[in-house]
Amino acid sequence: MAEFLANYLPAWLAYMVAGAIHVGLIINLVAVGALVFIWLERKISGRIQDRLGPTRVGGKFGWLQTLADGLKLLTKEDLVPGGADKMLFRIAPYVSFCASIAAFLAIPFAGGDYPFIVQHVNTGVFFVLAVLGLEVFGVILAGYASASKWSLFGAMREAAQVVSYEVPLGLCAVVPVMLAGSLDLVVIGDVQQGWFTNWLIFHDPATFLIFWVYFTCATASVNRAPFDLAEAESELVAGFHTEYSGLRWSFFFMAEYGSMFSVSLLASILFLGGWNGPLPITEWLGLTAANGDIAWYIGQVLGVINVIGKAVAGVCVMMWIRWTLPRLRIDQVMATCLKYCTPLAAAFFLGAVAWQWSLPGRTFFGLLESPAELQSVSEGWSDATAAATDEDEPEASEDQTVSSEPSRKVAAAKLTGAAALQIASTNLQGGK
Amino acid sequence: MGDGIYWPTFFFLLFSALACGFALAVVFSRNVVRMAFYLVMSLASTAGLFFLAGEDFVGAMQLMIYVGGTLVLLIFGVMLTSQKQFVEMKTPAGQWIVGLVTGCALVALLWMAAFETPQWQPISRAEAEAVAVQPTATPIGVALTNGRVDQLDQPDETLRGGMSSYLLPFEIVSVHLLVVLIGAAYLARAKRRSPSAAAPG
Amino acid sequence: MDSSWLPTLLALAWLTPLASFVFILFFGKHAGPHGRFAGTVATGAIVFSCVLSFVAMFGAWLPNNELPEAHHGDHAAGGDHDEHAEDGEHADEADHETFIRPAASPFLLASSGGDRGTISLVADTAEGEGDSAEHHIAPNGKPPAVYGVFYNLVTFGKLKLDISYYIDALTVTMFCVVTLIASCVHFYAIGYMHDELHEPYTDHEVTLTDGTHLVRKGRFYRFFQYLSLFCFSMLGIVIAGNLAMAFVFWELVGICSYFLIGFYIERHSASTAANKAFIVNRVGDFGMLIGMMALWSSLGTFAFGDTQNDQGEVTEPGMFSVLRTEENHYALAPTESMEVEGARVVGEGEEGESSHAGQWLLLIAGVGVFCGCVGKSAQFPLHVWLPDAMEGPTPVSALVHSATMVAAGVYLTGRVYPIFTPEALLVIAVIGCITLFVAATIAITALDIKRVLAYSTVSQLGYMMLALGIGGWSAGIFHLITHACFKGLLFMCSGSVIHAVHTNDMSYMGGLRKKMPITAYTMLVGCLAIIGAGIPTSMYGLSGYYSKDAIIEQAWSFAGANRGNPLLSILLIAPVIGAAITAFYMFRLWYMTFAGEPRDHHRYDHAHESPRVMTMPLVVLAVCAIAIGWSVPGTNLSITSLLEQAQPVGTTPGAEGVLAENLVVPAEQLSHVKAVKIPAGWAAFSAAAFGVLLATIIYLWRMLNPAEIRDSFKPLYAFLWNKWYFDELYDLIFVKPTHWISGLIAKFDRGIIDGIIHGTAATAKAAASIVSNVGDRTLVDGTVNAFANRTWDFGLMLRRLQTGSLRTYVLAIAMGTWITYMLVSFIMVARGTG
Amino acid sequence: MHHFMLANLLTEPVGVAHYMAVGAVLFVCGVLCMALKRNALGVLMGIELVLNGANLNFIAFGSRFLRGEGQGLGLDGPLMALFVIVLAAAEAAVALAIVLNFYNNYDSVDIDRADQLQG
Repeated sequence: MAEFLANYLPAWLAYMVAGAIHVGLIINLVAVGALVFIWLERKISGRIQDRLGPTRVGGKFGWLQTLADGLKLLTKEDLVPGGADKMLFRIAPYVSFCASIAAFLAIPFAGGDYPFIVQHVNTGVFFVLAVLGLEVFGVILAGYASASKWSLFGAMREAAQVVSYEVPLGLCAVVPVMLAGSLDLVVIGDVQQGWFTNWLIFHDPATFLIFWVYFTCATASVNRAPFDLAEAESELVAGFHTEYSGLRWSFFFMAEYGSMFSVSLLASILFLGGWNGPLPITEWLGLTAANGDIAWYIGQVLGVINVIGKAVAGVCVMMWIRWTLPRLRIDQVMATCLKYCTPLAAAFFLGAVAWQWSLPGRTFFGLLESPAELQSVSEGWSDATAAATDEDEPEASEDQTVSSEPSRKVAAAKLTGAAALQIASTNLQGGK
Repeated sequence: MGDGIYWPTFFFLLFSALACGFALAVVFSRNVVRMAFYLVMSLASTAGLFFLAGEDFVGAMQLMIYVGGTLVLLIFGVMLTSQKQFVEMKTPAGQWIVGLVTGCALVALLWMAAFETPQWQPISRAEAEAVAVQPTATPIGVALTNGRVDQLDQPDETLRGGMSSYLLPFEIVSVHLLVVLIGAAYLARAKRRSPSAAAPG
Repeated sequence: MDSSWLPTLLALAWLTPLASFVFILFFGKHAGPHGRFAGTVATGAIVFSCVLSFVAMFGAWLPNNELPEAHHGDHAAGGDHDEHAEDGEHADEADHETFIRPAASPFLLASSGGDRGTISLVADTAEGEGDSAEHHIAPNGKPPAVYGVFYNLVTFGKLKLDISYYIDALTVTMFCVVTLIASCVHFYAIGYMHDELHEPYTDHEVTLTDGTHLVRKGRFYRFFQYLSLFCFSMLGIVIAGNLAMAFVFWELVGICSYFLIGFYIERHSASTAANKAFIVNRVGDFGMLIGMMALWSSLGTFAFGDTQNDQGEVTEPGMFSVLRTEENHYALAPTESMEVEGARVVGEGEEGESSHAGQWLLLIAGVGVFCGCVGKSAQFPLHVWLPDAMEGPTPVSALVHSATMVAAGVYLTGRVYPIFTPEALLVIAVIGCITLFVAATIAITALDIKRVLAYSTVSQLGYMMLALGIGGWSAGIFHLITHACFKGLLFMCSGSVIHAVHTNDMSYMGGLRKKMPITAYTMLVGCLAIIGAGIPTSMYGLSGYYSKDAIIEQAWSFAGANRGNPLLSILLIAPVIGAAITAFYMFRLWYMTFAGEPRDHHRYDHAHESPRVMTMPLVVLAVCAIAIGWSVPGTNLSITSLLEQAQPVGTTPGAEGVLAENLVVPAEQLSHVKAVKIPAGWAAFSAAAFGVLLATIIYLWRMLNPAEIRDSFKPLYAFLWNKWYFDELYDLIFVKPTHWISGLIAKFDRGIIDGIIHGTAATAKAAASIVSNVGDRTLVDGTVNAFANRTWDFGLMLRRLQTGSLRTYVLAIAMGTWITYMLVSFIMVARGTG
Repeated sequence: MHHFMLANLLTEPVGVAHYMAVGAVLFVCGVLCMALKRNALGVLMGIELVLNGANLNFIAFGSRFLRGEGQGLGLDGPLMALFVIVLAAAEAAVALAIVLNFYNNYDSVDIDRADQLQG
């Protein structure tokens, strides 16, 4: 976008305008998303508990209820406890909120050669996970700075929980990375083009199973019930945000819903095909770059709808779980992570590797041929295998060093195989 | 474009100012929790510098591991120093003066060394803009397991074999980590009093 | 089993005692209570060796080496002469013509000569007894022998030191005899040394300064350890294939005898006897070394046999082949190198004509080697150690004096026989003659039962040497073998007696025949054997009869051959008189011990027959002493035929002296003719009978009182009682002057040299005390202490730097880094490099 | 000093030297933390800062943006930085264990009380 704007504006201004537009969009997304999700949660919890939920404000569905709440929170007094560490107390909500929002910087909403993304980070998965991990920081600071034992307990629980759940979460996220041969979320999303059979969740049994492990860990890492130990209202009043009120309090909530949304987005990109629908409708309709910019744009927007829809579905599932399952004890939470999720994630990771090794180039539980993008990764795998077992040097792949050709992701995907191939053959020929 | 603001430099200044400022805040803060907070900020800014230098992977790694590690530090700080008398431990003023003088001297020395070396001067703007963005995770991953993609066109044949990979250091570091984890758990484990020491009855 | 097995079998028989020795060395002390099983191990080892030796003899040697069909060294053959007297000369000649050398065997060194197989001996048997110039006996070739190298120890240029073997009939026979006697001795020793199993053992013959007897631990196992080593060493000499190896084992035998004679090391007499034996042997060995040097420097080899390659060609000829070449009809002739070397040593033959330098060198070599044999076989003048060696336990005496140590000397003389010139042989004969007479006379007066036997041994060894010296090779070796049996028997009997009465002195014995009959009668057999009892001129007799008569016959033949030199007839007279004396003192011994009335009733009452483990060997050896000289009925297998087969190369025809021109050493065959045999046989018989009769008159019938005889020949008795004053003579000649010179030197040492040294020391001490007080204590110590104190103070100062505070250290590191950088850059700027 | 490189900032790229300057500040701040903080945790934070300063240098040397294509350390820079990060984590674990033990023994995290090794 900055490049586009630079045609009409001075460079510095173009960058600033582009940045402002992006940030505005993201904040809107998170803030509006939070509003929607709070409303949604109220409605869903109401339905689950056999009641209506909010109905008064904003018509029949009460869809303005959250907005009204927001206005109420804005007007509330900003209280700081007397014994608190005032600076940290004030900063803490922003830390959480910034971390939550920053994760959206690297999340693409539509793929292709010109993906819809704020900043294309080629280690996207990693970046998102790392930044999401920062959110806990604000929680802990809040818990400490509040000078309240409820808050401190909540913060401690949060810290222990999040640090532990980072491990299986990372392990789960590595599986799609391994299959796509890239840490780039755009690449990961694009390799799942075509029918829903190409979604990585359906790639093999291990990925199918590890998706559920991922979802569990994601739920835990964003402090959603049944893992909401940090704010367990029956034990700790309200946990880390006991002493907060007004806008600061609402920042925490926006961060939480933002995080929910981002992990769900991540799940949809990593496992559920991202912006690719269950059926290749955009191709059928010809909404590709080949048919002009307008068609391409419509296709991309369809993709955005797709990915957001999947993420919302994921959020809804989280809500469903929250209102269905009772809260775990803290030791049960830790046991779930350390005794079950981590070993399961490791085992499924190994399973996925073994499956890919034995059936390269196959998808949908090995029943179908992989799409072209996945195929190239598989070629890398099989080339490496061949180089390791066979001394015959296949055709030299020097031209495949990274170049500026448009399909960079393919090149990147192939890089693993090419480099491995060349180096392996070098080593095999006596380490010249 | 042209001779306008070169944005990477702008962000470099921003992030380095943040990193240095928070680092100084760490030095001058007396509260251990605040120190930890400033430290995280400083480290995060450093991660930003890493991103600017084109090393996305290391930057993300920095965020992830340091945040995790510092988080634990923070928890310890809170737990161990929650009693008031330990929160603030004053250092004598004389030591402060000596330390600051030494620190300034050292900084001056290091800056001098850095800026006086011709090889470390900046390249021209055109040259910098010509550098292509490359993925960083894959080469590092390959280098850790298989070989060096950045050395594929190494002209010296004899050197190519030696540039095979960082697999062995990687393994050593892995084992080292495991050992450290076990050792730390052993060191920090709760000491149970032996039953014989318990009061009779 | 073909003869390629011989080296293996004999090497095994040879090494088994070594294994036993090593085992006992390491584990003997703990083998059973007080090391009891050490005896079992050692005995088992030697019995195994014995079995192997007999297997080698009957399984490997005899089937591959045909014995001569008939021969002349045997009294059975002599009997044949009588029986076939009617057939006259024809039979005799036929007898000679059928003397066939052993058949060729591909494995034998001596297999190459084609003519040797059919050599017939043509002897002038009619009147040829005295006329040596007329005999036409063809020389014999190399005896069948196996030579080879087990292991090359080291090679210094031409000098090769090998562990090699030279196996002929003599070797195999000696193996059998040595191991057989040694087996008997081992069994016997198990019984005899039983006291040593008592823990602690009280040695009643050693009195400590506080009046008590020595109490020590039993050394049963150690005794058998030495015995095993002894057997190993002796067998090593026998199997040795070169002179150097023989010398090594020669010395090993010496050291073993030292250990065994000094077994009761706490007894003064035993330790001095051991020292004496060792030192006297060294004297002889010195001569032997000279002989070896002479041989090696001139011949360049020590090997007895020829080294062959795979094709059977001789690559390196041995000592014997070099000296007695086939072209020379196996006559002894010095080589050219020997002439050259001899000229260098003797200093003769510069002109080149009529040079006898080689002969002189050969004489030196022969006499030198014989010197070693003199020492080992206790010949005059080195015989003095042997009677003292009686201090060792009796089984040791039996072993040393019968089959091993003293036999080694005779064996070696016999082994290197081909290198002896007639002059050297004359030396041997004279030495032997003196020895046999001197020792026999001393034995008359001895009262110690073992000493009598010891002098008898010396005397008999003199007989052997005499026989070898006068050309009776098979007679001498034959006597060695028969003597081994009956002397072993006699010693063991005496040991049995001593075991019973706990004394060596015959004047405390008497009448023991009733108490210990087995000992008495086996000893009687031994006595009869040693005096050569037999029916004269017949083929019936005990073993000694054959061997001793053969010696006397040869002496007779020798005297006849050298009629021109009447002095040499002493070599005939002395053995005949010696035979009479032998008979006298042997029966004196027997009568004093076993016959008559007991002289000491206390000892007599306690006397008892020895246990079976001691008497069984006696019986076995008694059987041997009777029958060892017989040939196996129905075959021609006998010791003599074996020895005939091993007759050294070129020695059958006799020889004439070169340096002493009228010296003739007659062929041995010539002594078997009737003209020599009959008078010699009768002379020997009558001498022996006279001796026995005299002993019987004096000691059995008591017709003459020994004390009266003693008084009437008092000077002679004293002379004999003091052993011809040999020890005193040596004391006067060697010991006294040595002491006198040593005393002088000691005085010089104490008076002058010590004075100088003490003076120097005192001066140095005075100077040192000055240096010590002034220089050392004040200056040096002061400086050092000052340094130490400053270091200490500096350390205290530095101590303050170590605050133990982490933060200070960090600060110091930072400052240090900065200062270092500054210093370095300052220096670089100052140098103009920065 | 050839020319002061802050002169044309904002229009020209930065070089390795600038990164090293920042790294130097971080490093010295870490050293000062170690030297001046009596709280053991403060010392640990100082160590983290020191390591981070070093890491910054590694990254700078390895970066293609700062020294041009094929000029820097290449992959060695980020790899070293990674190893440093990992080892720093390990070091933090052990150091925290030590601090915990220290706290158990002294009821304090004041490292000035750990001076038994003084001379």
